[in-house]
Parts: sequence; structure tokens; C-alpha cells
Amino acid sequence: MAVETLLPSAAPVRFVAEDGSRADHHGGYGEPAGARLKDAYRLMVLGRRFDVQATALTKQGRLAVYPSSAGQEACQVAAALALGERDWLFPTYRDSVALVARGLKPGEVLTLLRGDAHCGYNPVETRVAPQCTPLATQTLHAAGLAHAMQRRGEDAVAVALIGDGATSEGDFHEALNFAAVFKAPVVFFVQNNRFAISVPFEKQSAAAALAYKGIGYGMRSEQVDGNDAVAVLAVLDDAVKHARDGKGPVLVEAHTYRIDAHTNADDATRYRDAEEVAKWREADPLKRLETHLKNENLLQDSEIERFAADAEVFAQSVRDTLNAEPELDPLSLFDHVYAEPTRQLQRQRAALEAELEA
Amino acid sequence: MAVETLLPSAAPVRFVAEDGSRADHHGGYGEPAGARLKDAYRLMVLGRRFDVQATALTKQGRLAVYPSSAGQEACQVAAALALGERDWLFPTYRDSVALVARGLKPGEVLTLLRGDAHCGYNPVETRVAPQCTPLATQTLHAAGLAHAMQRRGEDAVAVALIGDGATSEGDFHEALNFAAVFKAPVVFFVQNNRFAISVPFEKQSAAAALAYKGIGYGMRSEQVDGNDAVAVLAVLDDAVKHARDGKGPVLVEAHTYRIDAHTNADDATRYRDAEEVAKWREADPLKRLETHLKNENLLQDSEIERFAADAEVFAQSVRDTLNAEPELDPLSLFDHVYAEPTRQLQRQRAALEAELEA
Amino acid sequence: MTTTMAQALNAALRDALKDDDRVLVFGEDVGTLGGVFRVTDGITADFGEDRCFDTPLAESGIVGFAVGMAMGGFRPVVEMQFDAFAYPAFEQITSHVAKLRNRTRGALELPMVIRIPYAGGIGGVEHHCDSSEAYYTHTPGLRVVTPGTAQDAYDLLRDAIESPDPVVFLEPKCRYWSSEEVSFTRSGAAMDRAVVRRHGKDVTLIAYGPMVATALETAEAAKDEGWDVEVVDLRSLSPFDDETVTASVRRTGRAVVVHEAAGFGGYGAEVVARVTEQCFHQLHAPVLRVTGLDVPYPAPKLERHMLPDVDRILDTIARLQWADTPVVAGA
Amino acid sequence: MTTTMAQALNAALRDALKDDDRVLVFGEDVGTLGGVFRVTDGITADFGEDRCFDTPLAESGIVGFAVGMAMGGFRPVVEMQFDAFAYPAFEQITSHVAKLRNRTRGALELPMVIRIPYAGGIGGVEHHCDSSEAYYTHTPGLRVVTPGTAQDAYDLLRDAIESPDPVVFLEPKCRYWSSEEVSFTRSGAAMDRAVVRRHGKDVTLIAYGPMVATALETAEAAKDEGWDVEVVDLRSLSPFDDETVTASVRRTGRAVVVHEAAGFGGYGAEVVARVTEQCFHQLHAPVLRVTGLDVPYPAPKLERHMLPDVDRILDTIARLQWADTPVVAGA
Ligand SMILES: Cc1ncc(C[n+]2csc(CCOP(=O)(O)OP(=O)(O)O)c2C)c(N)n1
Ligand SMILES: Cc1ncc(C[n+]2csc(CCOP(=O)(O)OP(=O)(O)O)c2C)c(N)n1
Ligand SMILES: [Mg+2]
Ligand SMILES: [Mg+2]
Repeated sequence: MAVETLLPSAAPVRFVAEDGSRADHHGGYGEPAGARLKDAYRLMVLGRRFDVQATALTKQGRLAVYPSSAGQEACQVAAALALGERDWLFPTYRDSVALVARGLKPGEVLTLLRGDAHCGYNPVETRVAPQCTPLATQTLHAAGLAHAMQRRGEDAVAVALIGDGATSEGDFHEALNFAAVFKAPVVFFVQNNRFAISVPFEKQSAAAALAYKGIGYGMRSEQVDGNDAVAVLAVLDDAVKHARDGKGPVLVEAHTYRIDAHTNADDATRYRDAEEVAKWREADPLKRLETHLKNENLLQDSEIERFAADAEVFAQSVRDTLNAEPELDPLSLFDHVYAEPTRQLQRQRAALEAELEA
Repeated sequence: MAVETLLPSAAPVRFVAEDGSRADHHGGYGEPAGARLKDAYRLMVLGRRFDVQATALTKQGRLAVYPSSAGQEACQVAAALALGERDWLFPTYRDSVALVARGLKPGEVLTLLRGDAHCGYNPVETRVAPQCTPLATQTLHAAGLAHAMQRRGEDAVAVALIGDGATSEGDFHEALNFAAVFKAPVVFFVQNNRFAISVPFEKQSAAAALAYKGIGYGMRSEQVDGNDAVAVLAVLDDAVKHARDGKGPVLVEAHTYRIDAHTNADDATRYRDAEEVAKWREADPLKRLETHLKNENLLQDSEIERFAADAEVFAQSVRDTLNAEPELDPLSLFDHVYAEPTRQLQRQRAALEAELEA
Repeated sequence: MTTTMAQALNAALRDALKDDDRVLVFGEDVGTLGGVFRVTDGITADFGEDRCFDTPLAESGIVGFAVGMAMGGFRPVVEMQFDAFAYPAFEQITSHVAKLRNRTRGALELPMVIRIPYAGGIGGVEHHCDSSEAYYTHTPGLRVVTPGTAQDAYDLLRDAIESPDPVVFLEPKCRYWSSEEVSFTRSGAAMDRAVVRRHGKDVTLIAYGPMVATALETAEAAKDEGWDVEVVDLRSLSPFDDETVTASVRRTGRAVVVHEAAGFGGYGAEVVARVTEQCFHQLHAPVLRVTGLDVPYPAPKLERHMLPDVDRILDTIARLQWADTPVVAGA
Repeated sequence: MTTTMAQALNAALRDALKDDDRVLVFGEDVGTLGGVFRVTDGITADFGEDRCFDTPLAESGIVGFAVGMAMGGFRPVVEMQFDAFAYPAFEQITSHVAKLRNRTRGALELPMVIRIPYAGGIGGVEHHCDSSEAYYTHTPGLRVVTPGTAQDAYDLLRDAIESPDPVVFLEPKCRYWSSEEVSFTRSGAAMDRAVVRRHGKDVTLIAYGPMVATALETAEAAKDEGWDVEVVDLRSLSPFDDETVTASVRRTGRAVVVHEAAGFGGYGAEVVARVTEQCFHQLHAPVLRVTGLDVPYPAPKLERHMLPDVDRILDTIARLQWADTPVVAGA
């Protein structure tokens, strides 16, 4: 029986060590091309800047809430880069940097968290599902959508993002099982950032790693150092190819860390030590990739400067977007509840209209 | 890392081959004592007779519905035998033979399926939870109850029975995870009878075996030949001991087969071949154990006759019980909705009383 | 053509599969077996596993997977095997099925149908007989319909499958096997319209699904008491057809709502509340309800005491303060 | 002592933990963090991880595990982090929590409390603001209560924990931080009793949870219009206190029910239906409802248009057909 081939590598796949030197736990994966790595770097710089900016604007009351991606940039950027244009991404509330890397505009990304509307972009045009808050529910949508594409003969893939905590939900289990049974072209990408709000991974699961779940569904699985962008990209590229080639879904777990509190509304000092956070700050994925690319002569100082400058321009556009107060039409509440408003909604709309005119 | 020790044996544990000769895929488990095996045999004879009788009475309209245990007697009897008096059993609708083996009276076992009441026995006195129809939901109750006993320092264990189909439900996943995280003394015992009503295992899961799920929760797991009573008892004894010793929960999958249709209301010829069923009839767990015990000189013909005779007496008591029509009090509908009937229920009770008197 | 409600539903599925290749039927046991109630009988054989297939046993999975399939351009028709077994899918239904169009401001629509055999009267054991309509009707974004006749079973299911909105389609189990003349060309009222099944001038009985037949029986029996009963079959529980119902109650001045579900917080409360608001000055008596008791659904041998029947409905009609009314000429 | 509703709930949990060592508090983030709303703040520190602890992130798991714990003799108090995140537990709540006593004919009782922060008004993003009471109140076997004041938060939570029946305990999020004088000795009405929060003779406003404060504000504002408004705070949604409500409406002859949840099939419909049935001949006008709109809960910046407010309630009171009434002496 070849079941053991479904098991992940015994230790997380790693191409680059914390200090930026080469590590050689490649797990048989090929190294992504230098140009892609540079692109990943560029987007991580952009994403980091975006994240810092959004956090700052939250303090000024410009966003209702912001769950930071700090520390998870390698995962989120790799998830976006692993996708082709026709592929779908299923993000959570935490994955704003993935959306930025996918090319969405700041205003589109932040509409939900700003409180203007439930989703700021067109999922059909962007092939990005609405950021999902009911945990794990989107993994089923991803499996279903992947299966739909497979049925139509499109060779597109869906990547579902999910956190460590959300893997405890029943929907995650059902999604893995449906995907495996239907051999749907979907990659489940768990960002194990070691916390579900305040609950540490040790209280979430007794498994050595979440990637060990795959074998129970007959699904290939892998674990990877989530702060090593090279490794994450290598593993995700391979997983996406596996799915695209009709070989079935893949479960990938990235070991990473949530550097900031759960959201701006959270106080992480209540439940974890500053030292732990400090230790993980050292493992910064952006620094690591930068050192690696410089070591490999793939990145020039001038490029570093240019990317940083571009990120500043981008940050300015984030500020501009959030400082403008968009007009919201209260009567839009009645749009899109049904294809056509029911008679009851028409009456309620008329009443609100009268109220607004009074 | 010792994660691989959590994996089940590569092939199902087996002590006795289909023809009753010794098999030696013991997986390191010790052989149960002869007296226990004889007891298992006795209860399987009783259970088989009970099952046949219940099926017959269903045809006469004495039961609303009956899901037969035929073919699964080794599993159900072993599950009951593996438990001590203070241990709890969490059965499904299919597990009537387990209840019989646990010592419940026919009337108690069949109350639900006869349509008299939702549960015919006192769960607290019998330490048997009500037979559960919402699939997989009882696995969480078993985990919670096991944890409750652990907290109180009782060294009791809970065994949760579940079918192959029900393992696809989210609650099963959540139960395994809670049990593993809390190290609750519970054994999840999957009777993989290869069908969920009409859906074959191949459409239920892409896993080589359901036992491979354990490792994803950090839980010990095992697979066993479910038609080999010796093996099932050996594995369950060990699993119960593991749980009782505070070493955490265990997942056990027994490979077996549902010989009859899903229930009397089902027509299995619509979805499976007669040959397949015939093949599995050959693998009869009762015959197999009988041959084994005779080979080993653990069972005399006189005993076989005596057990058969006892089973006949038992069958008669099943008939007597089901031929008597118990008085049911319509006003009991209002009992036990709340500890005390609410004023609203008192009014509805009075109205029904008036109606019945009219 | 004489056919049962189960067969009418089967015909509706077949015609929908024929007309639109985006339609897919899936769920537990709906494939080879044809469903535990045989509603999908023979469909896999005739249309192929590609169009009608079994899934793993997980209701949240089925609904969530269907959401993804609908996002990908299909029109899934999924079956929940029994009412109470749709509860595991409750989060997917309320948080996604009902809201996806709204969440995406119309960019994604969700044309899917969730078929749920519901209610009792068939001697089913616990958890197999829930009347769960109130949970769905209170959820904006869902349409909820339930046929009371085989013809409506056909018509409404065709409409539901064609609807651009998600529809919870409640099938009254106890009517599956009732035979009736049915035409498989749609001719009925729009999906969101109630119909007057019987005209009468004294009192309006408002019913739906399994209780339509009971209401019609009651109307017959009521003749003996001298009451001329009008029967309205709601068909669409959400949205509610105020026009048809209100017109009837304004005419009769009295109304009784009947359903199997427990009364407290049941769907009937909504009917009472809105009818009362709209017909207050035409009402001779409060609108009353005949419903299931406020207890968990009983074991089969006691279920008849739970369910509204002709006698209970007649008794309730009798309580409509007839004495207070000026005697109508001829009555 | 002046305290917020969140603090009053915290005190109730502490006192219950002190009084009965079978009481356990668990759920997502309720341990070290003290809950996202700090309702369990400091409890783990003071009572130990043994009494108040975090669980894996799975609501069905939490509730199902609690059912098992209760079967094993504990009295679990579990938290669902937000209203819509209780939906994954819907099957466990409806099919087990509500029914276990009934299924076992009283052999097993299920003294557990499911705390659910609910409703809106706090600028929460989607799925964080549902008013889900109607789903629970329609389910026989559950008790459903919701405090409108900090004092009731303390009293009702103590009662709920001591109740031999399972209680769905709905905490109005928007009131968590309102300060009030509270005494931590229980002195209030029984858990299943409504209370008249303000006496008035012209119209009865029936409210609960987050809307009690709004109703009281409305009553003040109504003075300018010449209406003397009585405010009833239901406290217990199931069972319903007919006696208190009916007595009030019979006195005033007019009533308005207020809640945040969508109106259609909402809890208010039940209130209208039963009040109308019991007070029909005392009513000068139909009982009206002021509720949330029948749309998915809006994004934060639009939520104020969704929610009942003083103006909408006053407008509704104005529609109670005052002109049709004989002028009351002195009015
Ligand atoms: C079904 C559900 N339950 C609870 C919540 C509340 N909640 C929001 S985020 C969160 C923690 C999620 O942790 P994880 O999955 O690890 O993702 P992370 O936030 O770390 O990215 C919780 C409990 C929710 N959104 N959905
Ligand atoms: C939540 C839920 N969904 C659906 C059903 C209907 N149902 C009853 S038995 C069954 C098949 C169960 O198969 P399995 O778990 O393999 O157990 P077996 O009947 O084979 O013992 C189904 C779908 C149910 N009882 N509960
Ligand atoms: Mg996390
Ligand atoms: Mg099975």
C-alpha cells in the first residue's frame, strides 16, 4: 500500500534557514526560479507596507477592525503567486496581503474591514471569493468550485486559505473529504500561525502537525516552513500543479507565527510572552528572503530601494482611499437580497425612503 | 518523532482466518482468554437469534423499523464485552445486538424501533446512552462524558460506536479532536460495514482505511478484521485499557459487512450484487469463531446446543414482549419537556385531556 | 395522468435536467438507490452519474459543496434526507446560501434548491419528523416553498430550480404517496403566490404542505356544522402572499392557521400577526392557530396526538366567536 | 455597586462557580483571555484552568462535548463567541440539548447554559450581529432568556445556571458596556417572568434584550406626544409570561412589540399572535411590530438604518388608530 506516500515530510520543508543561508530539507521539491522569488520579495515588501499602513489607519478609526498579516507575508504572497489568472482564491479575514498580492486595489481589499460593505471586489472578475469570517466554511466552497471547474474541463485550481484554529471545525473535515472523494483540484493551505485568537496550537490539536490529517482522507499532504518564502512557493507550486494535473487535492500546512495581536481590538499580552513574539520576529520571512536573494545575487540594492519606494506610493494610495468617505446609499440595503426585491422589501424600501426624506 | 506509532497496522489485525484456522497478523496484541471467547460466542449466538427474530417481527408489523446487525455480531458483542460495568456505551440505531450483549432486555432494546418511546432503558442505570440517529452526534457526547468521568477520578471509559458513513460528518472530526486534546478516556469504534444505506465505502472516503484518520489528531489508531471476534476483542480490550490508563483516546476501525439491507424498509438489490453479499456470508463471524473455538477445544457440542437453546428462549421473550401492546399515555407527551411543565404546556395538557375524555 | 407526489417530483427533476444541463442532483443515496423516498428513482440510470450522484454523508458538506458548484455556474438541487438532518447544514444555509448574493452585491447569485422531506405522519422515529419551516422562513435571502398537491410538487419544483434565488423546498413526506391527476406542463400560479383551494364565505383556513389535505377535509366536515370554509394553500411560505390571504380574510372575517410544527414561535405566528394587522377591522374574532404541541416530536405511537386533525380544527373554528356576530342572512 | 453588564455577568459566573463545584465554564478564548468581550475576565486566574478553560475551535464540538459533560454530572456554561457562530452547533442544540430529557423520559437531565452574545449596534462586520432568538424560541425543550439590564444579567445568569433545564442565554452585545447600579444578591423576578419596567396607561411597549433601553427612551420621548407608555421587558422569551403581558395590554388596549431581528417570522410575531388572541376585545388597534428589516444584517456603516430606534417606534405608536378611540377622560 502506498498510503505512507501521502504523509508529509517528517520535518517542514525548508530551503532557506532563519539566517538566510541555504537549508537543505527540500523534501524533493524543485527551487522556484529567481524571477519568481524576486517577485515574491517585491510583493512581500508591498504587503508588509500595506499591513503596517492598515494597522496605523485602524488606530485612527479608519477601519472597523483589522486582522494583521504581519509575519505571514511569505504564506500569503506565495498563495497568490502560485495561482494563475483563471484560478480561484478563497481567503479569510486575515488574508488581506494575499489579496494585495493577487492585484486587488486597497479600497477593494479593505471595504469589508472598513465597514462599508460585505465585500469590496467582484469575486467573479477577480476570481477571489469574499473574505470569509464563518471559519472553515469557505473550504467547502473551494472544493465545490474546484469540482465545478473540473466538470467543465477548465484546468483551473482553487486554493483555500485557513487558519490552524479553523481546522478544528467540522466543515474543514467535510471539505477535505469531499475534495478527496471527488478528486477536486483544490489545495487546502493551512497557515498555522500558532494561535486562534488567544488559544495556542497545543490546545487546538494534539497532532504533531496538522498536515498529518491528509492521510486520513487519502490526500497528499505536506508541511513547510511558513517563514521561508522559497519553500512555501516551492511546495504550493507543486501542490497546485498536482491538483491541476487531475491528481487530486493537496493539504499543505505552513508553520508560521502571528506577530501582531489577533486584531487591533485584541490584547495579545494577556495570553503570550513578549519573548516568544521577539523570537519569532527574528524569523522574519521578509528579511530571510532578502538575505537569501542577496546571497544568491538575485536582488540588487537599487531594486530593494525601488520596491520600498513603490510600497510607499502604494501606502499613500491606501491612505487616500481610506481618508475619502464613500457615499453609501441606505436604500441599497434592499438590493441583492433576492434577484428582484419581494413586495415586502419594496414596502420596507419605500418606508425607509420616506424616513430619509422626512 | 513517534508520530508513525499512531498509525494502524498496515493490514487489519487478524487472529482467525475465514476458515477458522489461525491467522497470524496479531499486530502485537495478546489473545483474549478462552472463557471470554466462549462468552463472546454465546452472546453472538444470542444476538444473531435476536436479530433474526426482530427482523421476522418487523415483517409482521411489530416494529416500525429495524436496522439489522447481521454480519456485525463480532463487532457489537466485542464492544459490549470490552466494557466494565461502570463504563459507558454510545450506540447507534444499528447496535441492538450490542445492547443485548450488554444485558438489556428485549423490550428495553426495541422500544425505540417499535415506536413506543424514544428510548426504552434508563441510560444512567445501564450506562448506555440512547441509541442515536442523528449520525456522529453521539461521538461528542461520548468524548464529553469520558472527560467528565476522568475529571471525577472515575477510571471508567466510554466506547462510541459509529458507522463508516457517519465518519464523514463534521461532528466525528470534532469529537476525535476534543477527545485527543483533552486526552479523554474514550474509544471510537467504527464499524465499517462498507455501506451507508446505499453508498459504498469507495464513495464515502478516498482513504485506504478510516483508521488512518487517527494520526491527524495525534491519536492512536488500529484497524481490525471485524468478522474475527478474537481480533476485535483483542484490539478493543487493548484500546479500552489504553484509555483507562490515562493514555488517551483510541480510534479503532473494524472491517466488516452489512449482510442485510439497511433496514427492513430498504431494498439492497437496487445497489449491490448478490454475489458480493454471498461472498461476505461466507465470512460469517459466528461460524468463524465457532470453528476456531472447536479447533482449540474451547467449545463442546453440548455447549453449542445449550447456547442455541438459550437463544430460543430469548427469542420467545422477544416475541412475547413485542406481541404485548403496552399502554401508552398520551398525556405523557408533556412530561419531561422541562423539569416542570411550563404554564403553556399545562394548558395544552389540559386541552388534550379534555379531548381524550370527549 | 394519475401520479403520486413523489413521482411528480421525479418528473420535475427529470424535466429540469433535460432542459438545462447546468442542473445537477446530488445528496445522500439519491443516485443508484433513487433516494430513501424514491424521489430520484431511475434518474442516475437515465441521466448518468454525471448529473445525479451520491455524496459522502455530511449535510454541511453537501450544502457547502453546492454553494461552490453554484459559484462555478451549476444549478445544484440537493437533498437533505430528513428534516432534522438538515440541521448540520444550518450554518451553510443561513450564513452563505441565504447571503451570498447580498454579500457580493449581486456579483454572485446562488440558484440552488435544497430539497427537504419534512414533517410527520408517517410513523418515523425521533428526528425524522421535524417541521422546520420556521427556521428557514425567518432567514432573509431564502425562498421557502412547500407543495400541498402533486401538481404543485411538479410546478413548484420546476419554478424553484429555475429561480435565480436559493429555495428551500419542503416536501411533505406524508403526501409522497397520495395519487392525483397531474399535468406535466406548468400552468399554475407563480411560485410566490398562494391559491384559494376551496371557496367559502364564513372562515378562511390557511394551510400549507401536509396540512392542505387536512384543511380541505375539514372544510367538507364543516358543512355539517353550517360553516362554509374557504381554504388557502400558501405554497410560498417566504415570501408571503399578502394579497391573496388578506383578500380572503377580509371577505370571511375569520381565519384559522394550521400547521404541524410546534405552535410557539412557529410560522403560523407570522401569519396571524400580518393578517391581523392588515384585516383588523374586518375580523370578528382573533385569528387562531391549530398547530403541533410545544413538545419534541413524539414517538410514532403517540404522534397522532401531536398533529392537527379535522376535529381540532373544527373545535377551533367553533371558538371564533360566532355568537358575537350579527347573524348573516341565510345562515 | 455600579457595574457594566459584562461585569455583572462575570460576577454571576464567579458566584455560581463558588456555590457549586459542578459548574464549569468553557468555550473559545474564555480562559486566559477572558473572552473577546471579557465576560470571563480573570476567572481562570482565580478559579483555575480546571473550572474555566479554552476548547478547540468548534461550536458543535463545544456543545456536544458539554452534553456529555452534563450527562456525567457537570453543569457546563459554554460560550458561543458570536450569534452566527452558534449555527454550527444548531444540530446539537435542537436535536440533543433541547431533547435529551425528553428522549430519556427524565432519566437524564441537561442543566447547561449556552451563552450567546447577540444582536448588533456595535459596528461588527458580517456574521457578528445576528439576532437569532427565533431559532431557539421555536425549539421545545429550550429555555431562552435575555437580560435588558445589568441587574438582570446577574440575576438571570444565576437562575439559568441553577435551572435543571438547558438555557440559551442571549447577551445583548451593545449593552455590555453600559453601567448601572447592581446588587449581587438576587432579588428579582423568577427567571420565567416578565417585568413592567415603566408604568403607563396608553400603550404597552413590549421589548427585550438590546431593545429595553430603546423602549424606555421611547417612553420618555412619547411624553411630548402626550402618550403615557408602559414598557414590559420580557426577560424570558421561552417560556413566555402571558400573565404579565396580557394584564398590561388589557389595561392599555394598545401594544407594540420591538426587536432587532428581522420581522418576518421573528419572535415578535409570536408575541403579536398570542397577545391578540388573549386581548382581542380590549385592543383598539392591531398589535404592531417594530423590527429589523427583512435583509441580511448590513455592514457597520449602514446598520443604523436596520435597527429600530425611538423615531420608528414613535411613528408606529402613532399608527395605533388613536382617532378611533373614545377620548379618555383627562387625556
Ligand atoms: C464559526 C466561527 N466561530 C468563531 C469565530 C470567531 N473567531 C474569529 S477568528 C477566530 C480565531 C481563528 O483562528 P485561526 O483559524 O487560527 O485563524 P487566524 O485568526 O489565526 O488567522 C475566532 C474564534 C468565527 N469567525 N467563526
Ligand atoms: C445527520 C444524519 N444524516 C442522515 C441520516 C440518515 N441516515 C440514517 S442511517 C444513514 C447511513 C449511515 O451509514 P453508516 O454510518 O455507515 O452506518 P450503518 O447504517 O451502515 O450502520 C443515513 C444517511 C441521519 N440519520 N443523520
Ligand atoms: Mg491561527
Ligand atoms: Mg455503514
